[in-house]
Amino acid sequence: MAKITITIDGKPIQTEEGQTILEVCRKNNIYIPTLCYHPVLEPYGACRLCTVEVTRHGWPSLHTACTHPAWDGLVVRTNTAEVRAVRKTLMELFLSRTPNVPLIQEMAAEYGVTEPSYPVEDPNEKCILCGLCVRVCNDMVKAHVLNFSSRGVDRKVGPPFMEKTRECIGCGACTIVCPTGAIEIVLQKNAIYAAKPLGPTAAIYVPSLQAVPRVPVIDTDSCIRFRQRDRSNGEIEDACGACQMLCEANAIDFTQQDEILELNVGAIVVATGFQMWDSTKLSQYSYGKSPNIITALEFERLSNAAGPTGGQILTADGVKPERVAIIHCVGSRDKNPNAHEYCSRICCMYSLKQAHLVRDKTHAEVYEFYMDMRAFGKGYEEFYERVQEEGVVMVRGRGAEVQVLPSGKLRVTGEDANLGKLVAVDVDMVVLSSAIEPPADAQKIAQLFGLSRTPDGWFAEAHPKLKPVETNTDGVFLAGAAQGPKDVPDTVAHAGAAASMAVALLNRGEVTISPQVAVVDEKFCSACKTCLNICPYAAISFIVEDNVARVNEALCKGCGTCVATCPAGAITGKHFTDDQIMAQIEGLFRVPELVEA
Amino acid sequence: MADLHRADVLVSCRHGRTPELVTALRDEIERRGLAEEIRVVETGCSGFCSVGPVITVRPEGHFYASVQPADVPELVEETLVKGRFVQRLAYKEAAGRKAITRYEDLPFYAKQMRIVLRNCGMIDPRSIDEYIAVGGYEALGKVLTSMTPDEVIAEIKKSGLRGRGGAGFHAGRKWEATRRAKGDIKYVIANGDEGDPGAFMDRALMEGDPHAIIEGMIIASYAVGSHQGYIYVRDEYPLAVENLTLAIQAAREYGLLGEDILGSGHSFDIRIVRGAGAFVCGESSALMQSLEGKVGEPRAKHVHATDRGLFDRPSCLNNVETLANVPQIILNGADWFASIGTERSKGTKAFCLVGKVRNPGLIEVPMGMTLKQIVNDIGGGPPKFRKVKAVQTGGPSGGCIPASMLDIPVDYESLTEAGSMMGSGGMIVLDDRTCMVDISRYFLEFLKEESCGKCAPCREGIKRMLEILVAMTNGTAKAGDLERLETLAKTVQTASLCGLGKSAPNPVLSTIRYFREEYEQHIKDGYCASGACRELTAYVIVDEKCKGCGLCIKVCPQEGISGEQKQPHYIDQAVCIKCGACYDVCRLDAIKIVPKAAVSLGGNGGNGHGTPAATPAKDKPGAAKGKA
Amino acid sequence: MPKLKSLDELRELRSRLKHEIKARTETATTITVGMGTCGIAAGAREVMQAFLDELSARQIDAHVVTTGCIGMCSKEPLVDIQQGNEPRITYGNVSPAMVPRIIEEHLIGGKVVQEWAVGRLVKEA
Amino acid sequence: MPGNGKLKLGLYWAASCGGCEIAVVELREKLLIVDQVADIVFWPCATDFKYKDVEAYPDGYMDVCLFNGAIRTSENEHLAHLLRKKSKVLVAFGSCAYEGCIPGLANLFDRESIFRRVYLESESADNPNKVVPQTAYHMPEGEIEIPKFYNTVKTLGQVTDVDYFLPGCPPQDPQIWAVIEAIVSGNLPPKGSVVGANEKTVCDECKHVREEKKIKKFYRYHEIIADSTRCLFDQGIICAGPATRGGCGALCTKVDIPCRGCYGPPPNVVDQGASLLAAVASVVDADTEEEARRIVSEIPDPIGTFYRFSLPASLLHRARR
Amino acid sequence: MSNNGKFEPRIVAFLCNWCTYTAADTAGVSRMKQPPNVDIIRVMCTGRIDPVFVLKAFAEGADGVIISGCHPPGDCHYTNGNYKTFRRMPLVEMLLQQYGIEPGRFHWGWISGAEAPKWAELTREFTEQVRKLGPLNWKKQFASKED
Repeated sequence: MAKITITIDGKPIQTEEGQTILEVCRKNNIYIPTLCYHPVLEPYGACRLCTVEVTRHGWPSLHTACTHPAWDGLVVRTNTAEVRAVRKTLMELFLSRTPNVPLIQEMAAEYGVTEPSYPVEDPNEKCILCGLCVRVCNDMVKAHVLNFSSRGVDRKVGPPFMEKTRECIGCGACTIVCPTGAIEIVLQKNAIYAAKPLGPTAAIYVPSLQAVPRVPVIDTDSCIRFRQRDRSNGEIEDACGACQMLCEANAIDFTQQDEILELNVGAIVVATGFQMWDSTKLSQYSYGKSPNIITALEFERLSNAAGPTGGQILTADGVKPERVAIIHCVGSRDKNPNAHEYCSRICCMYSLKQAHLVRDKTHAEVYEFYMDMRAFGKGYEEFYERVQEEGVVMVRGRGAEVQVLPSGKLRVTGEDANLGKLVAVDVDMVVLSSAIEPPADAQKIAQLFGLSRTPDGWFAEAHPKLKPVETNTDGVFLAGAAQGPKDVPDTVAHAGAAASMAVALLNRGEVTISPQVAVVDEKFCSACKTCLNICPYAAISFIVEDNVARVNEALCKGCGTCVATCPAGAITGKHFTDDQIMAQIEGLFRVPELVEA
Repeated sequence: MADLHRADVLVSCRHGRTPELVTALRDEIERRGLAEEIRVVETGCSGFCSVGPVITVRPEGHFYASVQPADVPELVEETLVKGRFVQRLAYKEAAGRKAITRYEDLPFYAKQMRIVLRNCGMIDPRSIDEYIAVGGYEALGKVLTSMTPDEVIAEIKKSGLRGRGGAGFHAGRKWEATRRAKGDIKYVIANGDEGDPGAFMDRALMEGDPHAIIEGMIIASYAVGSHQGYIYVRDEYPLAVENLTLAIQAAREYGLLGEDILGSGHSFDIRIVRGAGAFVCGESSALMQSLEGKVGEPRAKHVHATDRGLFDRPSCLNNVETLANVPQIILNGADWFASIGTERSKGTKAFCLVGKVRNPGLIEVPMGMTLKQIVNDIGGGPPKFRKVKAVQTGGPSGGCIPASMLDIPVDYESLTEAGSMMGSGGMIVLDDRTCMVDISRYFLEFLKEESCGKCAPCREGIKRMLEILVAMTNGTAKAGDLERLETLAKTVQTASLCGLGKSAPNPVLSTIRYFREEYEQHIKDGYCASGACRELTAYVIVDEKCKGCGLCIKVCPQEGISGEQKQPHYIDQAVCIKCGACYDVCRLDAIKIVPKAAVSLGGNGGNGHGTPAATPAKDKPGAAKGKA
Repeated sequence: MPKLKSLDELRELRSRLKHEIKARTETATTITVGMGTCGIAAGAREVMQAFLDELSARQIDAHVVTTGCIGMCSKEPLVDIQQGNEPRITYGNVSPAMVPRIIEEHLIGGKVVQEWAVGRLVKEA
Repeated sequence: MPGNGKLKLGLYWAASCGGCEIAVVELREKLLIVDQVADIVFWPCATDFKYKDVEAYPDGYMDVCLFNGAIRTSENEHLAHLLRKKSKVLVAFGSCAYEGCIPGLANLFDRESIFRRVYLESESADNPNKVVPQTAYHMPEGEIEIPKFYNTVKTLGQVTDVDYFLPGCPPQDPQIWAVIEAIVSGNLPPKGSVVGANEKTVCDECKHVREEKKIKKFYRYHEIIADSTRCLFDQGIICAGPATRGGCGALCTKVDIPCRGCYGPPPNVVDQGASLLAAVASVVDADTEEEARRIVSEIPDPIGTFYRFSLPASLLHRARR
Repeated sequence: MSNNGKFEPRIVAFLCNWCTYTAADTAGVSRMKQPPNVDIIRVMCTGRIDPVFVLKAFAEGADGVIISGCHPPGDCHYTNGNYKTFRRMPLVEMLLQQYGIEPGRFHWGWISGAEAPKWAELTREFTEQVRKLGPLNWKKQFASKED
């Protein structure tokens, strides 16, 4: 690209050819007001706000920066009196058209225009006909739903004949680009945001600040390119692509596919973690009946600085709660078949933390319903003391019920063991410290790695005390909450152990295999091949030259199934031989008669 | 036509009754058995609108005006049979009362120089033979056989031909740019949109001499290297479309269009595309959008159409009148063309001289002629008792030139300097009965409808300017409105994207520039001197002057005037609809236009003592009582 | 109408076509036939027709114009011939038979047929 | 007659079909050689020796005694003991003596139900007085005694100790000849072992090609036309070959008939029926218990199928009484 | 083998080392109430249990036999050892029935390492069941010389 020099506001700027004046200004953060410009959309030149004075060969004239190319030798002045006068009048026109749009009021104020200077036809008109929505819908999303209709002053934006159309895929792109908020998305079933209220706000997002690697991912369910490709079964191939356009490192590749990697590994660390128990399973907490009854995980998302509310703790209607109740052991330490009998171990401490957060961020009254405060870790008890001093009301009794009152308030009733009587409090928000349980697909994982599970559903460690990270299958280790509820310090320790065990296994060089392996007595094997597909580890293979079957000792795990199967009795195990077992049976019945009582 | 006709009767006017007249003539000739000798030819419009339908008999040259079907028997008998001139149907010069019998002597045409309109009214536009007979396609033949494209371009550049659409861009330079632009597919486009209200010269040209445009386009296509041409005709011109279509078919049959024209190896074809009634599509980039089937919205200006125009390919767009000049330039040479007109505006320009002028019509005058000459010598000056107040040129994008400046020559530079512009050629003569504020309101009303609505200054700005002007015309304007109007107009002019927006304020700005006091009068005094703004106006009778002749009673549509013979009459304000008929007819200057506020309802409004500001005296040559 | 292949074919066509609209084009010679009622009665129409046929046969461009009665009823039908700014010669008692000779000698030859000429009108300067 | 240096050979026919006697005759001209090397000193079926002759012989008189047939009655048992005493080498000749063979299938029933079926319920029985055989009966002429009909058929090995077992129903003549040669030459394998048969199973000699055994459905022999190139077991026909000692030259599978297991279990197998059952069941292609149960339930008469020749020698010897 | 007159059945149980043997171990460690009638023989996998062991057990004098291992379809430490079991045992059931041994004397099933109580329950239940059936005493049939 050829280099050009263009002087803007007296400053000569070296840049590549092929850009517009506005692009050059934006790159060198020279402020030019715009309304109908968006970096990913074709410049349209409708609002004329970006008018600047352009001098070429000595002839100054006004042009719109968004459309006018930056040619070599141009002299541009972005803030002359004439330019300001034009913008002032334009803002008067816009303000008279859309008097109550905050953005327009703000921009108008910049030029000293505070009141509409012409008679206002429709005070709540919001659309300034900038055409951003039309262009994003047609050029980017390629849904071709929105366009201009009628001409001149009757010009308006809308779907064909201003009627609902099924073509609209509810992607919300128009609501995002609309500068004045004239388009709202009415949440219907096909609107992607209906499904994920607390979900990511855009189709491409960084999963979390701690994600490894910390790079954005594309949610193909809500990304327009994939939705359009599927919806039109391939006809519309390259809709949108805005992210690709703006990525300077052009690191975005839409052709990447999910790959199934098949790895031959020496050791496996199962760290499949936990999932939240479904709080709707105990109806008395009426989870799901009010947006203000949330689980602790949802509270964590709420108080997360990168979360939808930027870390502010707000009720569903966006105000700070005055009273918050936190209920411990929801679904834990409960014999109800829908709940778990075990203690989820980590809830007490995070509940205290959340109580502290509520107090700290909203100064609301906090009522914590608990049975026992299990502050077992280092510094935990001291934290518990501090939280109490901060004025969190501790009600020693499990929260029995949460009712949603007609007013929207939530009434939490429970028994206060210290006072010995029932208590109830009306709060604005209830946080349920719900139980944690093995993930839904735990059974599939167990089968995959030959893991067995303890009665409470967590994966069974080889030995609760002596081998907490190993499993019955050599080379498969357990790390973290997959083996049982753990908080962060315990998990880190447990995972460290698992990792070191795995590495140790890998570095051992040779591995001692178990002595219990089967062996074929080739004198008796008559190649009947009955045993061939019996072995789960395909340790027996047929040697064509010798016309006999042979066991590969490295693969054989010594289960003995082939020994029982061989009709000729040609396969014997080195242990648990037939003779040994026959002898045991005979031995059982050789015991002399029990001595008469 | 095997046999030879002795005489041709040219009916050269698109008047409503023309078809009826033509059939009557043909029947009569048939009946008189003269069909072999006499031929009736329907030609294009010859431009003399005020006395239409007109008939010229060739070779004698007899010129008859306002011929009605009923006159046909007498005409055939006297002229066609006996060869005598029918005095009754002669054109009478208003002033001199002397009948002018021969076409050549008509003053209307005397001062004109008809190059583009040369054939209009002379040949049958539907017959390619007649066009060829009068020298048609000779220029094309000369170009294809003896000139290289560059020579053609050089000739056009030397001729100084500039765009007749209004902007006046040098045609030669545009052809050269298109020729040099990269791309093997190029287009030649003829702009026949002519959206200006009051402009019809392109229509007359397309209806009257379609082949001239076609020949011009073929020459242009040879020059720029294009094989495909479009004529964009305004939807409201069905006859133009019809004649152009017939002309194109005939040209194709004669091998003058299509493959290997005249064996020269150059091929070019033309398609006609009808507009959809949008004035904005007269602007080149919006026109190309419309040609591409899209909504007529102008595109960014810095992209030159000669590089990336129609379908993003080099396109050379010229007004139909510009193209019609090309054959003549080629035939008569660039020097001949350059000798006509002024130092920087060469050749002639067709104008639609309309409004308050005796002989409105379609004229073609050399550049440089003064407005006064056009209005008085050709137009016959303002009607009786009227005085020219201003001349509006360029239609809605043009401006008004006050009577005091009528001596300026008509060319691109001087008109633009005067705050107006050449425009497509509309020339509206305004008299003292026209209110400048109302004229601006009229044009802005039109532009508000015609704005494509894409860019804010034009869409919103024009609407707001109109609101202010309407307020002025109905007396609700406030102080400072004029200044607000000016700043608003300035912004619309500078910030708008296309020609429509940029030129929309011209009518307002030029009227303010020359008639500021009229605006102030409207705002401060709520008084419209010309009486056009009805909400501000009241008509009262000046008792002393009124002789009670009763003329005004006869003309008043509302019967709102009463009074005895010879006694001062009286206007009932409640009933008066302010039409001004009485004012126009009163010889004695006894009726005065006064601000409505000054007249209390009921009563004669204090016998007409209006507020100051002398009512415009009518230009009356004495009080001689003329017979009706 | 077959396609025109070259400029010459166009020019050839033009010359043919020019003839057909000759009424509207300038020509030097004008033949005026007196068509008053008496003229018509005396056979002026046939004479004019003869003139028209003769002119088209010989491809001569000349205007044939009718006029009212000039007054010399005895000499009807009267035919005036005006060539350029030559004096206007009037022939009397013209009959269709005489037409070829008049055209031959007067129009083409440029010599007035004295025996039939009845008047000469010199145009004032 | 003894003392001419020739071997003294005795044959006895206990509870069997007599096929083994004929098998000896199958030696054809080789009988002459036998005659040269040995003298028949006891062969009730072919010669007229009487019990009292044998009782008269001194103990160990006979060099070899080929005892075929299972122990069904007290007489059989008596002879078994007698011949044991009288012969140096007692050979359980043929499947009946070695493992009970077809007569052994009677162990599914006991004496009482057998007599009832044979003498009373049998369709052709005409026994109005419901007379069943009695071991003793008074006749005017005196006391008649017939041998006692045991409830359970025993193998020879189960009543006395047997020196060698020669399996087969009947043993094939080359195998018989091989034994006789061995006896003549004296190099006999250690006492108690099985002679005249291979160490490997029938599959070793069978020509059918064996691939992968994955059986979706069991077929009885007559239900499908087996592919004569592929192993019958692979095609779902139960063949006892893999669990039966080879040596017969896979006579049956040569003509596409599945092996019935007459040569008895291979050396390492204690209970031939159980071993065959284990193999057959293990290769059933079923991933759920229901599917497995559905497939195996198509096998009628498990004991008849798996213990056709070896019920008395099986661990449980007989069905429960 | 009867003490104080009541018939005490002798039951042999073949247990897979990973699941039911662990359950039995846990039951023991947890001091769960179990009858002494069941003698356990440990094998690495139920796939190792050859039908001949069942016959051997009965032949030697067992009144009842139990076989128990990991739950199919996926608990088996060796992936599908238990598959072979549920293929063989239906056939063994048919065989035992033909031998005249009541089905009540032979139980095969699945008990995972986590189901110690279930094992204890099985031993109590099965012992009573076999007690009701009375002694099998297979060898008795061959005791008398005569028959």
